[in-house]
Amino acid sequence: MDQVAQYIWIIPAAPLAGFIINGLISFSWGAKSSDFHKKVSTIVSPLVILISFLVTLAVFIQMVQNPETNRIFSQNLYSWIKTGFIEANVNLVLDPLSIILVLIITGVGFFIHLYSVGYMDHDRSIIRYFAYLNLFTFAMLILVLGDNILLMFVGWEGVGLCSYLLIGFWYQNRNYAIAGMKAFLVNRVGDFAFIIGFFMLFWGIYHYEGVPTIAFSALKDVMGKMPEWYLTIVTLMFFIGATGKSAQIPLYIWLPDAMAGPTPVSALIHAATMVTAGVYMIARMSFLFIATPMTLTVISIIAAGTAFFAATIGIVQNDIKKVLAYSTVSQLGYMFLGMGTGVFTTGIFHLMTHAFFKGLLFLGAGSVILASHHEQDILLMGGLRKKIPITFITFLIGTLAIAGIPGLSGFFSKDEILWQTYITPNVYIPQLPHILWIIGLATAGITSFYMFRLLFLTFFGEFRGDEGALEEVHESPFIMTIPLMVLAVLSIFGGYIGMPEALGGSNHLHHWLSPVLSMKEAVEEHGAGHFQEYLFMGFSILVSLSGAALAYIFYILKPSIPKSIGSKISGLHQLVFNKYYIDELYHATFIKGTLGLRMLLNKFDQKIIDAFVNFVAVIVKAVSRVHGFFDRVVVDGLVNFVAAFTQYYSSVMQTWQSGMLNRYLYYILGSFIMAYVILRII
Amino acid sequence: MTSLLSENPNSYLIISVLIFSAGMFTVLTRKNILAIIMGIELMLNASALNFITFSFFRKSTLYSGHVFAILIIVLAAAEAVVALAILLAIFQQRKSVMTDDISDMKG
Amino acid sequence: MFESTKAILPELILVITTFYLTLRSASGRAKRGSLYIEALIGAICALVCLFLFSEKYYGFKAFYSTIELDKTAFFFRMIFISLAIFVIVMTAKSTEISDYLFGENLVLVFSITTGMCFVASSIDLLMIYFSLEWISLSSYLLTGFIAHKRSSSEAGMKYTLFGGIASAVMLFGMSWLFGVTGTLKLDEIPAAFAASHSIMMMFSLVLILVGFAFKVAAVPLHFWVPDVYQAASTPITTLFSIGPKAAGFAVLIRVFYYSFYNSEETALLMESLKPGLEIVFQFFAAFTMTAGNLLALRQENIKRMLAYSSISHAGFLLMGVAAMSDKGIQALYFYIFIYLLMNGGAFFVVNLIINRWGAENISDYEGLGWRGGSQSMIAVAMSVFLFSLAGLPPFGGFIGKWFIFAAAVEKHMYALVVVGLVNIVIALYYYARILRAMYLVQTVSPRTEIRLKINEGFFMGALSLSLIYYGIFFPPFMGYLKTIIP
Amino acid sequence: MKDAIFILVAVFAVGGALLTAASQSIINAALGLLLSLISIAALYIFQSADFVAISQILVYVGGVMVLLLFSIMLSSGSTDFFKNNPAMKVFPALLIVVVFAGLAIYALFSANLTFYPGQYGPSTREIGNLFLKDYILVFELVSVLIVVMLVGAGVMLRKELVRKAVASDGDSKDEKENKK
Repeated sequence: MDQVAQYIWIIPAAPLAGFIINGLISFSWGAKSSDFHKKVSTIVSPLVILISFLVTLAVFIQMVQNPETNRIFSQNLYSWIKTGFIEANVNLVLDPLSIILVLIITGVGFFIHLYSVGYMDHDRSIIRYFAYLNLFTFAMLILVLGDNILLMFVGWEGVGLCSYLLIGFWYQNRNYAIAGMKAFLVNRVGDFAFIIGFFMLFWGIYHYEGVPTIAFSALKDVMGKMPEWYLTIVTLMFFIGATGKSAQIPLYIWLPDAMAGPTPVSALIHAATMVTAGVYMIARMSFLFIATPMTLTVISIIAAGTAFFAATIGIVQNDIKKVLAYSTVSQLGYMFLGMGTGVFTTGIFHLMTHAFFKGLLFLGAGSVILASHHEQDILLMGGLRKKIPITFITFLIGTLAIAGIPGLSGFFSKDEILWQTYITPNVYIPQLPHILWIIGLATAGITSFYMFRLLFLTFFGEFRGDEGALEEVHESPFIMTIPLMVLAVLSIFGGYIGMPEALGGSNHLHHWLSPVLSMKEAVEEHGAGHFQEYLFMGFSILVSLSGAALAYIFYILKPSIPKSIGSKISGLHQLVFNKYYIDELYHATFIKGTLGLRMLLNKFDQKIIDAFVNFVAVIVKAVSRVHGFFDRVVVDGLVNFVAAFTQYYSSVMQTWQSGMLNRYLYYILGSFIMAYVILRII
Repeated sequence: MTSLLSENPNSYLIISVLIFSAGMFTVLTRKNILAIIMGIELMLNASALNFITFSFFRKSTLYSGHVFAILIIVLAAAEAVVALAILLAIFQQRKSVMTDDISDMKG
Repeated sequence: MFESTKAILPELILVITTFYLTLRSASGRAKRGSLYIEALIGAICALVCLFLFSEKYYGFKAFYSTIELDKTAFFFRMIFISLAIFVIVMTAKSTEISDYLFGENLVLVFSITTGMCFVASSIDLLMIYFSLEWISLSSYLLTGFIAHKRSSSEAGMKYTLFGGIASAVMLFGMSWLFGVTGTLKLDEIPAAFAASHSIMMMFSLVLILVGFAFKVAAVPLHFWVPDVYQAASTPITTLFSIGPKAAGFAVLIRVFYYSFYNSEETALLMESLKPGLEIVFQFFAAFTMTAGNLLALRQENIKRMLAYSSISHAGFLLMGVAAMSDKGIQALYFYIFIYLLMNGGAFFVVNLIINRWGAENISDYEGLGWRGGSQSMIAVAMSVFLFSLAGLPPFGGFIGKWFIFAAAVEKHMYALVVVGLVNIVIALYYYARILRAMYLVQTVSPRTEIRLKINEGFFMGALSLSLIYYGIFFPPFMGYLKTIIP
Repeated sequence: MKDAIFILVAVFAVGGALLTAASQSIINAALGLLLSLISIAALYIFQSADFVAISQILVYVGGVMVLLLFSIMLSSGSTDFFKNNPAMKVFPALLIVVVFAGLAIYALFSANLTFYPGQYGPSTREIGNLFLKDYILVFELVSVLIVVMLVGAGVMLRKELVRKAVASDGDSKDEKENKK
């Protein structure tokens, strides 16, 4: 074991410490906190993330130097639950898979923390904000580092909680609070499936393999005897859990609403890290998923559907953050499409590049919003590029990356997914790969279109807002632009570690991950075989460029076209603009149905203790006036009878406690005789 | 076993039981706290008598019973001191030493 | 001899501090603050010595086999001395203890702590009786010596008489036990058993049990508890609610479980007594937890309510004894430790409120959670303590109850388990009453704002966090407790 | 002869105890206790426990009894000496006591303990040995206990301290509450 593994505990511990510090400050002083407190908070929070990042980096360097067989570092902190039957350790593991995630979480997370310092500068509750953000980082790290499903679930729930807290951060606004609630409830559906999957898996392992364990490292070795049908159900359950957290059909609806939170939160949680937890979970349990082609097929279909579906909604959104939110849903669909092929590295690769460019885009959007004084409607923007040049350039880079323009990170990862989708045969539906590929390709075009639409509407053309508002637009402070620049650089070059061999790269990422992931052998071409790959690349480049060109025509050259098209197909436009009425559909079915329940829950929340007290009181106390009319109590039923009895007994006991010493003394000697008699009789 | 009562351990043990019972009766019935303290003294003495009797008749060389008896005497004295001190405090406050009058706290 | 003296170094330090404080307070010039610091130093020294030097003496029978300093004794001594430190901290600013009594109060706290330490390590009937009596006498004084307070002397008197009678009964039992076995040493007593003496034996055991049951405040020997807890100053109540009770359990387990029940030599005799003893303990446990809870239901005074709640906790502890198995005893030890944390914490908060507001009724806690600042923190900490006392996860109290129930289930004591479960529900009710007062009543009557001092905040935080810690990370501690059972 | 004295002593011991238990006057009860204690000392002498007997006389009769009598004098005040020791319901107490005594005596006789004839001789040396060897810890600690008890009991009765204490927080809530 390498020396450096001893320090793994610091990685989650530092954010936790940050949370505790901020939490205590926020809790003790709250609204009364002074500038000094604020300063402490703004220094501590990014600092702890930086510490985590540096430790991770140290481990990473060590890991790179080690031979391929010795790249798993684990640290057993604590034996958590230990019964004869099940053992769960708090065991932190850094292997080639988790370290990528940790680097993203802490690295991107650090810059987002830094950005937040500027973005949230004037917010009253900045300390609470940082407390939540640190707690989130901690939970996310636990999710990623945990070596068993239970620990992962702790992190899984933890990030859900933080997401809920942060979406509803400005809870004074009722809609925002409701958005938080919505996210929470929708996630609960997924979590429920996750728990079922977990229990089923555990039972199955115990039943079929006879080795009760929940540690990933151990699971991997014992799997084998479990029948495929059972495993399919288990993995499907886990996938449903993933759809909740990673916003796939049908549980994606919370993510667009989650934009109610502060923009850096959207960047960190709802773009770069938390929503990818589902992808990570599938990669972590790749040994289960690879054995169930059925599940993989389901994943592919749902993923492609999500990608396409969300992208179409993205075309007509006018809120800058909503566009990015639907784009996130769409990109997550891409990741799952990659996972569905069974070549899990593709999904992870896209996860990584997406974290860079989507983080960048969100932060850029935040910068735009801040610059234009909390205006989010892109129809009221325009021509901002001269006013906020740094934001513009970085945003442009992000757009190019996500649109799949060659040379930037998004191109490589997206292309890899499309290529693997095409060449991976499907055992159930032979044509499926081709269909999926076409959908993916179309999605790429749409993505390019709506992203450039966003870019053009925001930064080019004439300013469409109130007069004089343009004058007040100003570039964000340094502390916010630095993260933008760093992420822009990453968005450009981040893709090169996964460059396919066809382009002269060597796909480092694939080699890096393949020892820890169980997956289908990626089809690797040699020499002549590359032709087809080049062809497909050409297709996607073409599609991307045409999407961009279309956006250029629509929004720069002839801005009247969109309107006329919109009016011609107004029905379709309305349909898409209203997000296919999915929310309304859910509202009419699930929400209406559960609304009553939710109201109940709300009430329960408010009065939880009261209700509880009353409940017990009803049982125990309702009958305090029973003394005189014992009869009625008997009629009232058994429960009341018992309650009356309790109460009566209580008062009898109280009369015994008379304060009279002599009476007490009887009990000493009486108790002796009682005990003796019992002992003699038995 | 000799015929002499004074050399029969059972006579001592029965005396002890009787004294203990008398002490018990005292603490159960008397309202005067001083009387209750006396009852406790009787009960303690009965136990001490048991110790002496057993160490005399069971194993004559065993003197730990004597040590115990002396300890009982000492601790009984200490307890009496404490009890009487508190009693006097009560008397100063309430001008009474009857259990009826020190029953403020109940329920 | 010298070895023996070294082995009881912590107790020696306590005794020396006792004398030192006696002289200091007798001189009449000592300042409250300096006395407090000196006492604290003495107690901390004792604790440090305990941790540093006791490992060497595990299994050492000091002073001609009158005391044995085994791991169990270490565990209990650790609890008692920590408790003493805790209590000293609480007395520091207590308004219930006037400056004139402060020195003597500390003397008595040290005295009772020494007594409790000896109780936990005694293996000789004489030593057991002596140290139990030491605890009792000190407690009588601690209860009754606030001479100007009517309730104090009343409770002190009742306590004295009640305790005197209980110890007289126990003593009578001990005299007979001595007569039957001819020895005072606990480890020789089993060998001296003979089946023919079993009636007399049983008689004496039950009498001794009465004495121990008085110490642990088992029903029907609990009548002194509410009065004493209410009348004594709150720090002393904290001491009483944990210390003598734990000492009682230490000696109860040592005599009834380690010496008699578990000894191979008594196997034959115990074969006939075992079921009976178990039943007796079961009855004690069931009555104790039920009566304590029922009586707590209607209390308005929070100290009195906590007094009754401590009775019901004694019932749960007795359930661990009733199981008469290593697991039960282990769970009991865990519970005692957790009880130190949670009950100490609850009384810490009560003490705080009494000192700042002079208020000790449940209604005085109304709206505490909504006052903001330190007061909200107090309310949160109090909630943690109450939740733990009620036995809700994820706090230590839950784990304690869980293991005790597990031990009882293992011994097929289902009736007792059902009684215990019913009692948990009843207990929830009165703990929730305080929570309701703190959080659901938002009408805040005007009171001075409480500002926590840094050490107070630290104490409360540490207690609540450790309750959560032991509620989640209990296995290592349970593992340790397994090793202390001989 | 020996038996005659023994019977006399035994009657005094039990009779004194009964007087304590049954007397309506607290003074008579105290005298009964005194009688019983002295007789018990005599019973000790019958069993060759001279040292214990002397301790009994010195500590009990000389110390505790005097304390008790003083307390009686202090507390009785003007009340009627012959009616100042009232009793509660006698019958249940009698029942408990009789059951207890019956059980105890039954247990005694069914126990079949083997007794040895006692050996007479001075016990002081043996007790001294025990106290300084086996029970030295108790011996030393008793002194600590007694000091603490004296301090505690003393502080309660130090008048000026009590007065000061009352003055400093005399109108404490507790007082008021109890007056209600």
